[in-house]
Amino acid sequence: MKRAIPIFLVLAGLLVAIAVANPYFLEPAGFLGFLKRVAPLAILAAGQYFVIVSGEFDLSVGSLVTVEVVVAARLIDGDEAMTWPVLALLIVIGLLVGLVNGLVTTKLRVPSFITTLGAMLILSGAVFLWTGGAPRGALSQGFRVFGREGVWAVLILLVAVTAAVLLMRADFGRTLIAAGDNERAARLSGVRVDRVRVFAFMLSGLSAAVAGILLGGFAGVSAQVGQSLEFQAITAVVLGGVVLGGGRGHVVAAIAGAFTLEALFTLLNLHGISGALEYAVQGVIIIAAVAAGGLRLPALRLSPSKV
Amino acid sequence: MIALVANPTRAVYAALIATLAIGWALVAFDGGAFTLNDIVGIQQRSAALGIVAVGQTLAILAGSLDLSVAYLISLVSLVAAETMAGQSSNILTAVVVALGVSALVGLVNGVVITKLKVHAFIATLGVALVIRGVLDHLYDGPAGRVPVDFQQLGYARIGPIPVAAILWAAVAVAVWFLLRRTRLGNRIYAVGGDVEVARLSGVRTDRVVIAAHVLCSLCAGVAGLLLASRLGAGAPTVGTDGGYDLESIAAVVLGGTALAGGRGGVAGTVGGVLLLAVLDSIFNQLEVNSFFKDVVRGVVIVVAVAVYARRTGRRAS
Amino acid sequence: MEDTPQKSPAPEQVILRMTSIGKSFLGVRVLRGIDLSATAGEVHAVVGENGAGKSTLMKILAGVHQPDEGTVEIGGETRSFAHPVEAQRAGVAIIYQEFNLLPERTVADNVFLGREPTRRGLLDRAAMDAATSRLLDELDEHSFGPRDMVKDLSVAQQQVVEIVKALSVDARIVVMDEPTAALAEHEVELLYRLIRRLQGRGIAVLYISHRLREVFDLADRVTVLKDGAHVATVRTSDVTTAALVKMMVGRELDAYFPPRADEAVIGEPLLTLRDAGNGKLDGIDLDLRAGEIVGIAGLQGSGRSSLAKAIFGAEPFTRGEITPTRPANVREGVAAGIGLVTEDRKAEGLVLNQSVRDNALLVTRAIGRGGRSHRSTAAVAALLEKVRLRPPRQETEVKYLSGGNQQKVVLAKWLTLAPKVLLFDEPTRGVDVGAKAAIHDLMRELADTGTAILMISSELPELIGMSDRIVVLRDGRVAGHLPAGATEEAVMALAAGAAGAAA
Amino acid sequence: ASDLPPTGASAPPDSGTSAAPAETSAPASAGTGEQSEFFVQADYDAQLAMRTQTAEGPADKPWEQAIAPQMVDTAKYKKDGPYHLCFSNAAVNNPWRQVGWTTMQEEVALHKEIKEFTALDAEGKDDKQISDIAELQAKGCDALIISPNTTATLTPAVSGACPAVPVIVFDRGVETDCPVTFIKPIGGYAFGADGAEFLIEKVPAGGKVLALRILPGVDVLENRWAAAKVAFDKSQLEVVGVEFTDGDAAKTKSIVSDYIARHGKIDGVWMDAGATAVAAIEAFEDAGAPVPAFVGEDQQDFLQKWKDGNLTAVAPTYPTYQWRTPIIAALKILKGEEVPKQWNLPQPKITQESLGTYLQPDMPLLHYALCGCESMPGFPGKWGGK
Ligand SMILES: Nc1ncnc2c1ncn2[C@@H]1O[C@H](COP(=O)(O)OP(=O)(O)OP(=O)(O)O)[C@@H](O)[C@H]1O
Ligand SMILES: Nc1ncnc2c1ncn2[C@@H]1O[C@H](COP(=O)(O)OP(=O)(O)OP(=O)(O)O)[C@@H](O)[C@H]1O
Ligand SMILES: [Mg+2]
Ligand SMILES: [Mg+2]
Repeated sequence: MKRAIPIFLVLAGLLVAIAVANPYFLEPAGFLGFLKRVAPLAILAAGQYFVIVSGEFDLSVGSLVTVEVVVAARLIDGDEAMTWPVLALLIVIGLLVGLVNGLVTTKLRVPSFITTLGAMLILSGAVFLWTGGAPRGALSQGFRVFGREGVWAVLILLVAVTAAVLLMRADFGRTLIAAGDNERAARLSGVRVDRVRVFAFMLSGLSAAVAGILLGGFAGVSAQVGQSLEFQAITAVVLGGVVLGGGRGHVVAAIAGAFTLEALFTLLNLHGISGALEYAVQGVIIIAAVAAGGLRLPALRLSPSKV
Repeated sequence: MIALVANPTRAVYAALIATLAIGWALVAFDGGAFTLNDIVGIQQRSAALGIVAVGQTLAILAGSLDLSVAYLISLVSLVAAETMAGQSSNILTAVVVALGVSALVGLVNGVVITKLKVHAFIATLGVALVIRGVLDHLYDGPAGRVPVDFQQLGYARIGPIPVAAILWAAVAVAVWFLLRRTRLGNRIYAVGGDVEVARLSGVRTDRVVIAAHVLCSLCAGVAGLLLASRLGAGAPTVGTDGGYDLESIAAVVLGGTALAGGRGGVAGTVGGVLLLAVLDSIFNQLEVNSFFKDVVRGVVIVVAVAVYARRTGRRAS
Repeated sequence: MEDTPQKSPAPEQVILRMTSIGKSFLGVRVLRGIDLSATAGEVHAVVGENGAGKSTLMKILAGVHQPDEGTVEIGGETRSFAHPVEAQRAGVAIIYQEFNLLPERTVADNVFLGREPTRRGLLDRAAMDAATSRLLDELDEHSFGPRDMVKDLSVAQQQVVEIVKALSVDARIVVMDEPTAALAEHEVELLYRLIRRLQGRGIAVLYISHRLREVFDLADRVTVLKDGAHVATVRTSDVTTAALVKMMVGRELDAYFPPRADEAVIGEPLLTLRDAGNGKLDGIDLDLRAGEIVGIAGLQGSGRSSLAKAIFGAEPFTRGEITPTRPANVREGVAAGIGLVTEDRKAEGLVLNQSVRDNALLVTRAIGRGGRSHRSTAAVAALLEKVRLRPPRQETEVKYLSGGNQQKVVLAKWLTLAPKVLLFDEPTRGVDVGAKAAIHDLMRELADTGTAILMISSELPELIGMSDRIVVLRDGRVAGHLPAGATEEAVMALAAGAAGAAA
Repeated sequence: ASDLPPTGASAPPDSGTSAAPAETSAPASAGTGEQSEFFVQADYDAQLAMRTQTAEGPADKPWEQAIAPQMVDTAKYKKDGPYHLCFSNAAVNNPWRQVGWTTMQEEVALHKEIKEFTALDAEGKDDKQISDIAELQAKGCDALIISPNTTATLTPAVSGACPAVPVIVFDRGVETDCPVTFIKPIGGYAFGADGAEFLIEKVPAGGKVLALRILPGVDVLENRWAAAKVAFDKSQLEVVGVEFTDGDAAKTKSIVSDYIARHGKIDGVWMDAGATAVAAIEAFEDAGAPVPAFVGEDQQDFLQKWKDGNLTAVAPTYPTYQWRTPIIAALKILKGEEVPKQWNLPQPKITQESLGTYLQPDMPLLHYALCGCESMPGFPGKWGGK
């Protein structure tokens, strides 16, 4: 957890800067709005965290979010009665995609970068093949409540964060991180490495389903809803000090990474960094943050005990 | 080395031939025919991706990867076209400037990865964002003009063979030679195999990684020049629209190079790129929906890598 | 410590002089004020407990680490190396403690990595192959050639490649950091001969080993380090083993091995193998009984590790009768109460970035056994107390522990299982004298509480000292059984298949 | 969405979710900024004039009408049927293009004399479209229809094709006049002006207007904004912000929410494309603010919202029926009938009065009302309607 301290400092700094630039941010409605906006990315980051800490990547979440929204719109087609069955189906789709990603990665031994890159192509191709190139149908009001009403989004975020923390404290989380740290040692200690990894991918899929529900609810159907979310989620996790390659990092820090990223966008926006240069600033900050994490002062690291 | 690479390489060429045969049959069944023109089309189609993928092979072999190539290609196309400004006399300057910009970007990638110790994924993603910001800031759309002389690079043919294909072949051969016959090539394999071992053995590993990135970016730069010559202008979206970042990585891996580095080579990558291009050509012939293509591409890549994993897995056990 | 006035070597003969070397990692002092010198043709041993700083000192010499203070002089010139290649150029060759080879490359590629010969700017593979062949010949090594892939070589052959790699450098100083850890006795002999040859050529050899016998066999002088400080440099002829051990651990070790099991303690067989075999093993008959330590002897590659892994279920038996359970995979083995302390701690035993606590609880969590109480801080503290981890901090990341302490954590991991059968594969490899004794005591305690123990060790004195019974393997088969207290000669005769070996 | 350029739909590592305001650092009055380099006064004048001109051609078939046509002779292309038509499509990556592409295919089905129709999809890649155009030339097409992915960069390929085969370009143009005909609605200036003039009329003087654009650098979109800017600069309205949305609904909604929070009240919203109009409207609903005067487009979801919420709104259009015209033009050319050199199609706007005619509740929400497809045999099923 000590590794994660810098990200919380950065986040606190950004939040203060936002509050200074825009005092409305400190009002309940303003802050609620911020939380609502962060929720999908934070949930995706939590899902991505499980995969990354186990030593893998999930590049398919962006496409999966799009798939969830497009599928929901076509199946619900404005019919309120379909809301709950479709919500259940979306969760199942998320878990299923995660399951397939996980099985291909562990059983067929395809590097997850490739597995999920393939999944990204397949998912976005398949869903538009099905709808003929653009989303069809419409979401019901009941469906949209979750993303539109801030309280819901924040509530779901809270549940997700709590669940993620509890999972990482449980045997599952500890064995998952062990598998990411040293797969062989974990296996030889009786850890079902493949199974925990598959489960991690399923959690990532689940997080994409929930993020899809929130994003679809927030702004309605759109073909671009999931665009580049995978990169944002991975960036958030890495900003949180979680090491690509597995075995290191805390889930709360990964979620804080998502908050930091969103706060950064908000701040750049507030200060009117011109639309174009926004990306350049982002790129530099991401590199700088990760570099600073790697070259951190020894004092901030866990002090090794010399025995 | 040869024995090891031979497996996936042979596999990808076998797949290539099988795909050609099946494609030819399908197209014939559909009432069409594969003509010389289609073959030329395949060469044209694969040239830009091929050049980027050859460069990407270097980065991946060295245990790294480069997600910034797509934006770099756009940038280079613009820099080149603007420098040429329609004047044949500016071609040489433009090429030099464009390649200089590429090398610089590669240098930044390499230095961020090795000296700042940022994971290649994040480092090159960050550099990609920076280039994107610069592009968005400086350019509103296609800009510059490529003189007709330089357009020859993209359109001319020598006999039935497009100059672009020859350029690609030259880049591939040069990199193949570099990997097989030079110290740098040898060390790229070593660093990709195990950086720590290479370092302790006296290899200046940082330099090797930086060199691999500079070469990778130079290849992207060459691809950018080629695209500028095809388009007759520079375009700020030509790299990303082409999806050269992820597609070049997919082609490299399809060619049997291990994503973890240290294993594979250019021959496989060439096969991988050709396989993707042939698929594309067949899809075009059959007028297959582009979404269906994505599905097939995704499946092909995953299945291919699964097959390689099985083979190497059997060797190891 | 040198009492007798030393005939100081002529100045031009001092090849290496390291003075007042100090080094810290992450704010922790690992070395302070270390002096070390070596003269031409000298074998200079460096000994000390795990974590004493031996490897770190050598890595400073090799340019891997840069010292915080102190100077390194080579041939009278002060040098500072920013990169291993600079040390190499100054004539320092080193065989690292850990393997340092690329499995996917050929032997020749590995030998010349970083110093590839070129002709007209291009790689000269022919020259590389020829030079490698010559060096292999010099070493009398004909079992593999320069174009073989390193991953296809046995551990001992890989060690030979490491040695060839060091020799191929035109070195004035050769450092060997535990070169024999992976070698069998007869291979050690070969190494001895080689070192003598280097000596003859006027090369200074720095030799690190935990096996004191080798130190006395080879070294002219020995430097003792303790906790990163210089304790003494003495002539081997002036010191006894006991005195050296005392310098290393700072106290006398009275008995080397705990007493053997009482016949009465030994109980029922907890595991019986009859005619068991798999791809690497054949016709194995073996009983592991409660309270007994069975030692497994054999040469490198004789199948000892394979046997442990087969019993454990990691590379299961495919034939034969195994009672009561024949685990088909690791989880079945663990569920049946079998634990394996693997040969390679770091690669197979520990999750290095996790805490002591997480490592200790790994098995419990993996099989989901035991409730909350097993995972409580108090329960883990009790466990760490039991394995005598010092200091018993639960939150320390395991990678920061010394080798001996790491091994204790591995033990703790298995103790949570209350194992019926515990398999130890080289449990004290690279572990210092003090920790070694603690591990030996622990093994005996476990046996006394009714655990059946199988122990593999390449160090014959340890194997003989610990075992209640010895089983010797040869080529994947049981070559014979020996009672407690058998002689080293008897074991070697069986292991090597010498004529007339009694069973 | 009509001209959502390829960047919008492919997937570059795009990390922004919130807006990058062009001028927000000056909170008092953001203004409309400088006129972009894309503004061409002559074109602007011509397009604004065309809005009031009556089109020639059958009144019930706007896709066959042309405004101020300059006819060209096509006798040299005359040949006997049946015909093989070819089409190089930029992409089918957004609802506008999807509706258009469906409409075009149905148009082909209407003509028995077309024995073969070969279409290649460039997937939004310039380089692929260049190859596609080359490939199609070798297929023995009688006419080649091109919907260019970008303007400047496809010019060499189109120039290359012209000598070989009669070329018809539509939607985006190219920088050569070698095609036999270039088909397009009136254009971006007219679109932008329609919306801006509506706001100037409906919003009281001094009212605050927010301008939402997709992204910079696309000529058609730049033209829309340029025309609107001219209008706003002459008006009493205060443009409080000009923001880029990337055509992303979530980003649009966030931006609008921020503006509502910051300015308390927004009196009018101008958009350069209406695909995210509903998201923008929802931002007002969610903030509990009244929905101000709105400029959208002819997509069903917006029209529905307009009717349900009884909004003050207008919908300029970039009609999808323009996808019918190239087929008709190709056949005319092959039959030797003359066609306009520049085929300007009428570009109606939907107003409160005409809303009823265009709102089709049985069609998908993302359907474009001006498809001109209601009387085609496949309607409504082929377009996803009920
Ligand atoms: N790269 C490093 N980072 C942090 N600590 C290190 C590093 N390398 C070594 N140490 C620590 O320095 C101390 C000395 O380690 P070193 O490897 O030199 O001991 P050693 O005498 O070679 O032990 P052994 O007999 O086990 O090989 C140990 O406490 C070790 O944990
Ligand atoms: N790297 C290797 N490549 C091929 N065969 C090997 C390798 N290592 C061991 N073997 C073979 O596997 C069999 C058993 O090896 P195993 O490692 O079990 O022996 P061991 O006696 O435990 O040796 P060690 O002392 O190294 O643990 C032997 O026949 C040996 O030759
Ligand atoms: Mg050591
Ligand atoms: Mg062994």
